[in-house]
Amino acid sequence: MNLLYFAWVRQKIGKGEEMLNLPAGDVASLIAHLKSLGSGYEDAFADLSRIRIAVNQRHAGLDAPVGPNDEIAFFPPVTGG
Amino acid sequence: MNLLYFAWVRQKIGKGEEMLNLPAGDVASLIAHLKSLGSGYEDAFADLSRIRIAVNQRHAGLDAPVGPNDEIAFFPPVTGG
Amino acid sequence: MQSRIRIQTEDFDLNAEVAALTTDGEAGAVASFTGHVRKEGNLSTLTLEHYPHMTEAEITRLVEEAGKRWALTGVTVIHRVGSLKPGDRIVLVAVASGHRQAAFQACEFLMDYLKTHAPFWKEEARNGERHWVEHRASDDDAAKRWE
Amino acid sequence: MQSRIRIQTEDFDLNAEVAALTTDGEAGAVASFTGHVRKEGNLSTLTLEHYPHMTEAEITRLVEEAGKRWALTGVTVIHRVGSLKPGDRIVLVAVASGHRQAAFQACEFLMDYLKTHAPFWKEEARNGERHWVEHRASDDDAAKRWE
Repeated sequence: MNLLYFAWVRQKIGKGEEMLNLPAGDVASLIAHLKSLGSGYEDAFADLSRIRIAVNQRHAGLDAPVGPNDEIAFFPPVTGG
Repeated sequence: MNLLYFAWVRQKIGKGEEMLNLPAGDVASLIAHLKSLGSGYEDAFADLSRIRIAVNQRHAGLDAPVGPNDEIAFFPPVTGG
Repeated sequence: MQSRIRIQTEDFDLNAEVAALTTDGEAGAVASFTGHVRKEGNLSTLTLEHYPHMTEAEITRLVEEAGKRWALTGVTVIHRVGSLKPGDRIVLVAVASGHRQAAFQACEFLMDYLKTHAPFWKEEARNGERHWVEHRASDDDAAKRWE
Repeated sequence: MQSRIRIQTEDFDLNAEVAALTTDGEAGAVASFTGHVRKEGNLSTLTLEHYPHMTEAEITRLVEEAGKRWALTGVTVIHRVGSLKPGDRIVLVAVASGHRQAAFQACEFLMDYLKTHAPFWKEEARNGERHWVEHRASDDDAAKRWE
């Protein structure tokens, strides 16, 4: 799956994009896996109330299913406009 | 008193402005007097529900007092904007 | 609150008007409304008559009332008079505020009151015949929302 | 309904955008909103990051939703990204309709949903230090009015 990070999520993780080969699951299980990858991920996902999620460029929740061909993005609450 | 007429009120009366020497009264008595001045006035004031009034450049009603130094305007409901 | 009220025959420059409302840097939000002469098959000219002096006085009162109801940093009202063509702009109301809801509400309030209180009258020319536009009851209803 | 959605670094021309919405002559009413970078003592730069592709997709969905709720003839949304300075314009939402209330409401709806749904993030530079702007709960409340 293709993972994208924006704003301070990107800064904490230290990159804006990465490809990971992971079994299908949901967003929550994906985050649990990411948090095992290092302290930057742990820091980024420490407080999930501050994280917003998009799956295939649509807003999604922690229970959204994700599979190998999906694009999943993690970012803070938006501040445009 | 200085009288002003706008839009179709002006057209029916045939002029946009006139000075009249009249005793103090209210707008209703002024209109009653004007209707005696000719058929154009009678036509313009035939239906008072279609007439709006300003006294000294403020919207006013039929019961507003008017005196020799006042500017009184008669016009249709407004259609700007 | 800064305010600019202009009655003029010429068109206006939206970029310049919005820039003038934001040069002080206090306002993050500008809500604007422009009214345009519609292009209708047989409409050739729209002529706007007004009551000089009262127009400015009445709009000044409306702008002051808006300034009392909402926290605004600036208001600009420009209304054209004279002879307009289909597609021409008739009116601009632009309201600057630190908060977008205040800007939107004050802009809508001002348009509703302009339509019902400012002494302008529109005369249309269609197929060579002229007639005065009728006031719309829906405009009265819109203005009543703010009472 | 025509719609134009642009994400760009450069500024925009309000006169041209409003004219583009009214060339068909159907709309007598255009409600617009512009958001501006405030001039605050120590704010030097505002940088806007976004999520390419999703931004356009999300705004397209918001504009389609507005088109279902109100009778609109056109919508233009322009959002700038990259590095902006105090006083710069950030966003334009312009909505054309035959009825001014529809134009106002759709414009306000779109701004409220842009603020809560479109994937943009603002980073401020103040006194040489950069920090991400926090999302405001009042924006969530504003968007909830339309549910």
